[in-house]
Amino acid sequence: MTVTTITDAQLAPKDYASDQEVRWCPGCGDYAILKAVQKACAEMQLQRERTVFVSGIGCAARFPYYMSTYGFHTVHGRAPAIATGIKLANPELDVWVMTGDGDGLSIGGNHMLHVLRRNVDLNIVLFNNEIYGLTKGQYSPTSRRGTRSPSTPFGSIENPVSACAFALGAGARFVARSIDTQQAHLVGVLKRAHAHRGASFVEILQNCVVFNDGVFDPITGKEVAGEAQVLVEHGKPLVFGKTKDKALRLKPGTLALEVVAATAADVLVHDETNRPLAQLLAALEPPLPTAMGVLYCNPMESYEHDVYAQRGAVPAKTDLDALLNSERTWEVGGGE
Amino acid sequence: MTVTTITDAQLAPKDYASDQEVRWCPGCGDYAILKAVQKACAEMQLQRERTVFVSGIGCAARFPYYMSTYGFHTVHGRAPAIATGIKLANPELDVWVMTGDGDGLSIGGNHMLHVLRRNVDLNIVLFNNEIYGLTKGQYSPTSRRGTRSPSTPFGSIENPVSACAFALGAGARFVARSIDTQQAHLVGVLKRAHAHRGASFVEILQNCVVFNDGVFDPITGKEVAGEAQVLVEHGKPLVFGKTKDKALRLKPGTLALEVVAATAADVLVHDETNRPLAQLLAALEPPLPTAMGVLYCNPMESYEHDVYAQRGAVPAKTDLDALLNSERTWEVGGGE
Amino acid sequence: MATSTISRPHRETRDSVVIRFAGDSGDGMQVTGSQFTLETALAGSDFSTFPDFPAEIRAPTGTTFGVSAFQIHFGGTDVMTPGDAVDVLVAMNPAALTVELNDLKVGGTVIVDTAAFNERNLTKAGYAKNPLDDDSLARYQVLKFDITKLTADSVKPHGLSSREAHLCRNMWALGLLLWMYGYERAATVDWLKRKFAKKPVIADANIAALNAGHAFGETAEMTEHLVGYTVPKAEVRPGRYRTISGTEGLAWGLVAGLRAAGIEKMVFAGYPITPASALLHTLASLRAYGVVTFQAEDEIAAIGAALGAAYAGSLGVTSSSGPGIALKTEMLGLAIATELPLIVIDSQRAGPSTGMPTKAEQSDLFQAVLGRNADAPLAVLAPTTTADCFDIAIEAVRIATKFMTPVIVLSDGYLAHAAEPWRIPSEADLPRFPVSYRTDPEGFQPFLRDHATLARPWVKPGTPRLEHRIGGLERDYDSGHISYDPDNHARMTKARADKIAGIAHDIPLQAVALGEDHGKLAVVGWGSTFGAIQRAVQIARDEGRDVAHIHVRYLSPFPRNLADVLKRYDRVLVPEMNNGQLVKLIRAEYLIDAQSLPKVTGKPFRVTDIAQAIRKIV
Amino acid sequence: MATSTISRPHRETRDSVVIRFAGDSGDGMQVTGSQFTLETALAGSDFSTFPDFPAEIRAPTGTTFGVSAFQIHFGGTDVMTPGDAVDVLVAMNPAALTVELNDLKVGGTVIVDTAAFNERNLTKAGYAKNPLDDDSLARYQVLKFDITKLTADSVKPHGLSSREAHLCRNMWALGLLLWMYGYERAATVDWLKRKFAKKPVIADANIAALNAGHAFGETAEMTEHLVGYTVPKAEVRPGRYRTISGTEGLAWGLVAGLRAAGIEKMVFAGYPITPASALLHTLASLRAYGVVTFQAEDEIAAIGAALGAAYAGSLGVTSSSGPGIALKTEMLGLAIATELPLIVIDSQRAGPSTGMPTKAEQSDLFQAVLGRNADAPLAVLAPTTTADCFDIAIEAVRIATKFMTPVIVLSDGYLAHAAEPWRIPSEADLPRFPVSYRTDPEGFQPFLRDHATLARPWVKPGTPRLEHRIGGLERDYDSGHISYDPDNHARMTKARADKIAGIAHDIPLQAVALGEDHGKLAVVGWGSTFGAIQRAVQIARDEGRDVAHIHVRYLSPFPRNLADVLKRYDRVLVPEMNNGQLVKLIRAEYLIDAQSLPKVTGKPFRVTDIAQAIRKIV
Ligand SMILES: Cc1ncc(C[n+]2csc(CCOP(=O)(O)OP(=O)(O)O)c2C)c(N)n1
Ligand SMILES: Cc1ncc(C[n+]2csc(CCOP(=O)(O)OP(=O)(O)O)c2C)c(N)n1
Ligand code: SF4
Ligand code: SF4
Ligand SMILES: [Mg+2]
Ligand SMILES: [Mg+2]
Repeated sequence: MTVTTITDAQLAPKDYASDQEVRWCPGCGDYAILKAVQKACAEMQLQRERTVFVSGIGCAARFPYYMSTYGFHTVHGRAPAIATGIKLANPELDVWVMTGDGDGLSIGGNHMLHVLRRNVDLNIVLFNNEIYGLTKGQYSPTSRRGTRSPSTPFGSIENPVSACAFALGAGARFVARSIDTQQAHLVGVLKRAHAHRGASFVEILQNCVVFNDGVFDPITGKEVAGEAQVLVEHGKPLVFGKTKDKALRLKPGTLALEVVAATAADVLVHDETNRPLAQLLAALEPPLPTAMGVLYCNPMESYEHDVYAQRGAVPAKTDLDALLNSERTWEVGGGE
Repeated sequence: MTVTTITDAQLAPKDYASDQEVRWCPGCGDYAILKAVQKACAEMQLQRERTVFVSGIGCAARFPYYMSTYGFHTVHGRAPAIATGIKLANPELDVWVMTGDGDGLSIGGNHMLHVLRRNVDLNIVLFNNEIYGLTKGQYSPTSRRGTRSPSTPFGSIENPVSACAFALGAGARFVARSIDTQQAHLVGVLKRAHAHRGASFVEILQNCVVFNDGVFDPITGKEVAGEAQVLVEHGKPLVFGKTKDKALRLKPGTLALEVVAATAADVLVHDETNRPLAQLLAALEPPLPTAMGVLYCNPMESYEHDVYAQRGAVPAKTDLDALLNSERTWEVGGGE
Repeated sequence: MATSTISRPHRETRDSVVIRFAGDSGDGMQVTGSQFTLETALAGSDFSTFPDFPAEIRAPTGTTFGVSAFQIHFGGTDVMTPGDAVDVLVAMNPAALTVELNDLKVGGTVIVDTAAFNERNLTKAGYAKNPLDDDSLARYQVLKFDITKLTADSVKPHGLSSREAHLCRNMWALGLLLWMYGYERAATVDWLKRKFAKKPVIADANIAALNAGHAFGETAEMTEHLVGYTVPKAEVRPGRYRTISGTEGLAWGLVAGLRAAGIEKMVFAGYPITPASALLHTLASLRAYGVVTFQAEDEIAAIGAALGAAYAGSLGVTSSSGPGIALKTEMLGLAIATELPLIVIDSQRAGPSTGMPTKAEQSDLFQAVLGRNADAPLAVLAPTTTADCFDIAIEAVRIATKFMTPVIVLSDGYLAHAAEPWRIPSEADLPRFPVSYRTDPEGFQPFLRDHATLARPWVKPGTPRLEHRIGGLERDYDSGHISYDPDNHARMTKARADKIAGIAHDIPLQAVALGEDHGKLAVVGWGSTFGAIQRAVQIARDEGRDVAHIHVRYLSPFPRNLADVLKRYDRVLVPEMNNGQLVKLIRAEYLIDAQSLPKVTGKPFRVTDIAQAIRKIV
Repeated sequence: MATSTISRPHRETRDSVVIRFAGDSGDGMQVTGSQFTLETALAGSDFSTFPDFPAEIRAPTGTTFGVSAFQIHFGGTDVMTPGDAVDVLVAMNPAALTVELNDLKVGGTVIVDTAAFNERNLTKAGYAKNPLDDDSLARYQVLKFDITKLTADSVKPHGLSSREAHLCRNMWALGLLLWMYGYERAATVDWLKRKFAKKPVIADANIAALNAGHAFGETAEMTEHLVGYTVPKAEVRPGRYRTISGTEGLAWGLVAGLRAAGIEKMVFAGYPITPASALLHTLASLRAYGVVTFQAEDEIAAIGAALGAAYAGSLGVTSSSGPGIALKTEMLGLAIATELPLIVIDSQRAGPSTGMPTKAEQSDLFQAVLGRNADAPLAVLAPTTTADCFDIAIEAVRIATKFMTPVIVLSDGYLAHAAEPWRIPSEADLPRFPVSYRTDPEGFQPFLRDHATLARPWVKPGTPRLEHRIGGLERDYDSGHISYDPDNHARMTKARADKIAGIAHDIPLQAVALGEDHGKLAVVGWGSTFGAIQRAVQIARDEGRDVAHIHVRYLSPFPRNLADVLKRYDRVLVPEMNNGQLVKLIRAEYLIDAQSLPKVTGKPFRVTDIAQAIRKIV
């Protein structure tokens, strides 16, 4: 087993890597995500012994094995429940949930709903490659209609769920989106997620080179990215385009976003505390630009904080005898 | 077993009642819902033999036993999955899912998400009494913060999920809300839900007289109802108030609803095909009026319709031998 | 008051008596029963009680499915179950009479409130004509009193509404029954004062009714049927006693185990389900004792949270009933694979599927011992009485933490609600088995096994330099890393099996609960059937039959001497509240031709069921 | 071409041979193996194949965990398994050599592509120095060819890129091996033409490589090791044959069963999981045969949808592997309670928990037979070979619909991927067992049982005047309404048990697969171990040992004569790919001191494992 020696020196990204050989397919987007997480950990100087990566099952869920922190590779879809238990046992721990679109939104959708609703202080990172990678390429709940896969040889006919829209509907208080290949942006988003108390939900568009290669190219491709993405920042106007010449505004008197010149008067300024706006941004899809960054961030006390706050009220009792003798008791003397 | 005799005569509400004694607590809101459903059935003259009520477990889920149609009382939280199977087997059947806030949103949240996303043609009726009735009163995922219950003697500290917001986030294409005691309104909503092809999601605020009595009084109480509810109707202005003197409008330049005089110029007109508007309406809570009626209705082909449309492409094969002899075969003559 | 009871020389003596209080859900039969129980206890009698709530939440008044009953068996000796047949039935309305009459002994006493036998109630109960007017009750001693009126009169001075007055009927009945068995009322008077502290008038009225009922027995010119009895004190070990239900036993036992293990916190994660919810409710108010309760979104999340808590170094506990336990199956596999301590409490109920949720059964034994994918052994224990629930819970914590394994505790719907007197232990006398978390990085790997127990180390995340990864994929025996090596899998499979088998060396040898350690017949039981079997074997032995009682508390692994013990008898009979499960496990283990005595009615065994079966054999 | 092979008198004869093609995931070993298999079959030899994919989706090239292999055992007689030990190993790179060498017989032949044994590949494979240069392979016949160059030369005329040329190496190797065993190439040539119809150049290049490999064997001046062999034809029943995998067997069998039962539609609901997904994939393209496939959000939804479909009158089928089957436990209880026909196919894999997903095990037997809450009996079947998967699937449909019960079919990761020749039945010869849905309202109640089978009627919603309600709450035996009656529950529990037990009268008596119907030792197996046991027993019998092979296809209920059959042998040995499960069920049922021969390595039994165990006993 790795025995990582702690030095007073700063920890570098590589110090967050375990001694295990990484076993993703060559070229898989997961490598970039691993790199970004390790970079973010280093930039935040997370203590390895206080950090726990919890995952379900899937390619994405192999993640914990590659970190030099504590890690728990659990069962398919249930990581949020297990992570909740970890936080209830020890709120001091820094707990991350690494999941996939199948793990987190198919079999694990219910736990995702409730962990977000309860606002447990977890950093939830969903690797969305719009496919079931580990089981060799079946379509997932985020796959586009028409996706041909071993289980849909004639093309899927299901309407995909939008990870961010679902999270907002579930009551999430931090919802962000980024891309495996955009390291700087991704690292920034991960740090924001970590800084947020309560459940942070981060969707990462991740390329599965083997079973769904290039599915995000229309959004992430170097040449199109500028036009196809709007990078949202709190307090900044929603401008985009290679030359930042375009912007979004609220179509007057409606609830729809439309594209205008960046110079327009009523360009919408991003307010990450505005849930309806976040919902509009989450729903943006081509031909409109896809929204990247922190769509929504509106903190409140976390679930486990309130659990312990409520407990705090009660003084800890040390006397078991008092408990056992509570209510009516009676003495029996020696038998007659 | 009931053998209901079919007459050419019109079916009356009572013809949709089974011979089983109804076993809800005296005064339970479920009685009113049963009455409304039977009334709606009669007004639509549903064929009993073609109608199936499917439920999970809970007080609400006892519903099928009281109908003279086909009924399947299944296991806790899974009714949407079972109903999906029924529709896949026989799309001709008229299938209703009767569920509770625990059955449908706690243990059953994942199936609810996916049945809505897939848009299976079901009429889903969620009895929301904000409590677990059948198990004697524990708080549920829709219970308000602070709810004292056997499992939260010091008050719940969880953020409730909004049934309609969740459904919209899941991609539902028909979302409505009504109240057990407002018969006329409820019957109307149920008929709209039935008319909608694809998954229709109806939340009914239902009073549990034993474990959560009066929790909706601030919204449903006779004297306050007028001010506390806005009854939305497609194409009609969003007016409310005892004397219909108030209305909702979009706070200029924002994404928030605000109350103005019904006479105001820019009173918002309800457009049930507008998802962002539906999300705003679903999120309305006191002091603003609670939205009742069809919040969102935007039909598209149902899941099972597409399944069969896609199958239609393939001509049915009758020859099993052709299948078994497909691909490479070889003949073995008599042994040498 | 005490004097009054002694002043009646002609009281007959009864070794033990069975009373059932039955009435409408609104008639307060449960409190009546509990108060009678308390007075019984204070008088030094032994007792065993069982409540019978209606299946419906709140049925319409007067209906048969709205009947609520409370049965108490009390006396000086032989009180081991709530009793097979009822000596005295208190029926507050016609519905109660129809529903409960079957269980009344021929010649038994039935006390009715004549006022309640009116037209409306009779029809609701399905009586064509009033059974009090014809000879349909001829086989019983019927005591007809207008309890409604007698109560009303007694509370008149306090100026209650007739509705309020009506609610005092149960106290009048209680007073009468307390008189019949020569018990005190003091504790009940206290209780009423405390309960209605804010409404002294109501308190006084109830006390008045209580006293009136008692005085009625004392003074009313006697029908020959209204006789007073005395019940001898029980010979019990001196000490401080209280009433304990199985649910309380488990809750307090878990807390005691938590402290015995020196673990800071218990995370109890559950999802409501009958009859398991009661445990969640009880623990929810024990926060001050290090308990964190979590109502999860479903049973899978519940066991997941409990397992996460165990991973984090807390005591992880989850609880449910059959259908919910079934949902936990996959996660149990992960607990077995990752070898984390986890306690799963199953309050068994009648199935399959939803079955009869309010009825008890012992039919999850197969599921507990064998019901998982792959070779997935774990420990299974079953409490024998409500008091034993306390000890079993402690033992479950000990085994789970010492052997780093999930432990399933098989309780049931009967134990959950039954109650008995319990000699309160003092914490000082309880076992201690402090856990030691691994902190030393030297030579650490997460699956390094203790030579004696084969347990792996328990590490709290947060411990520096012990960072490691575990999961459900097979792990290398020596390094703990993921391994697909064929021989390693065989080795690990064997290690998991040997670890559980090894527990047999850490638990008591199987003892004989009653009778010789050899002979013609051994009646072998497990779980809540203890009292019924014990009593039946006692009766058979008194009849001179060569029979012994063996009760198995450890179902996986079995005590290491169980084979030897069983082989010393010619025949083995296994009564179970299922279709024959322990009997199969015994046959498979030991090739002993054990015979099954199944009972699958959703009701506990009656002593006579078992006694009859014994008589057929020896 | 045929001539060339016959023209060599000096070819030695081999009864049967085991070849393993091994290389990088990208080297096309699977197609190479399948094509060799096809030519083998066309030449009239018997065969048994097993692919061994890497656990990783796509490992880096040249790594040991990226090695993909395909094993074929072919010959005239005794081909019942893919073979214990390898006669000829084709290793396309160093990684393949290290990984696979262990299984090569001492003195066996290894054919390597010398060009692939370069610095980079050697280090990736963990070789300090090139094993071709030292004597580390001394115990084997090593044939070193620069296959890369020989292939390149052969395809040069077609002007391929060197990368494209490299991809033809497998065809060159195939050509050589086909020559070695005197097989044709025609079918492969056809296949290549069809496969690359759109890229004729590639097709021609591959054909050229194939021929070059063949010609190399034919003409190359011989090293004494490169010898040609002939393998006799197998004595098989005349008829039309094809290759069948267990997955195909199950898929086609389900379709055949659907038609035999005259049911209009099959709703197959699954959730992907290794190794069960293949069945979902295969059925997904059989829509034209009345199959509707549904990929659910999880395993619970999958069985829920299948059960809903069964309720609606279709054939409901779901499939998964251990962990997913565990999740279906609760819903199975509902299927049992509501007595609906449902088929659950479990492709068992190594556990507990995630375990070793790509490795086979037979360890879900306990879960299938006993792993549910409450008394919840159902039928359990297990196919013995890939061909038997077809018959078992049909039998599962028959039992499920005739007895209105869920049926669990226990396949495993080995059967799923293995392949054998199969004599194609014609639909006319298949059984017929049309179901009849209830339509007559006269005297209908949903739990009215057929006197013979105890099955309840199957009603399609949509049928006028049969509207009714069913569910998981206990139902009255006579009316079908909800019932909490104690005696009714006992009666229903017994009825459910009797119904399943009764199936024993509707299935074939247990036969002896090989040997006398009595004697010293019976080797009793179930499921995919058939071939290995059969062959081992055959060997032992050839050695004059008194041993027989009994293979149990019906695991719940057991065939009604199983006890009698087993009791006719002095000893019973039960080899299982688990830690001892069938052996326990047999002991519990029949009190026979059966002994366990467990194998829990995630790999199928080798014939010698079993033969050795037999020799130890007789
Ligand atoms: C209970 C259970 N069901 C199914 C599986 C099989 N399985 C493993 S991973 C997976 C889905 C993986 O998809 P995703 O979560 O998107 O992760 P990815 O591999 O794409 O990163 C499935 C179905 C399992 N391991 N356990
Ligand atoms: C698997 C399983 N878990 C738990 C239960 C217990 N249970 C029955 S109904 C119910 C919740 C009921 O609440 P809701 O769905 O809101 O229905 P209501 O009774 O309030 O109408 C629970 C937890 C069960 N029957 N099955
Ligand atoms: S299958 Fe796809 S997601 Fe999985 S490791 Fe390979 S490339 Fe990545
Ligand atoms: S418990 Fe509540 S919800 Fe259930 S029947 Fe009674 S009143 Fe209705
Ligand atoms: Mg994915
Ligand atoms: Mg509710």
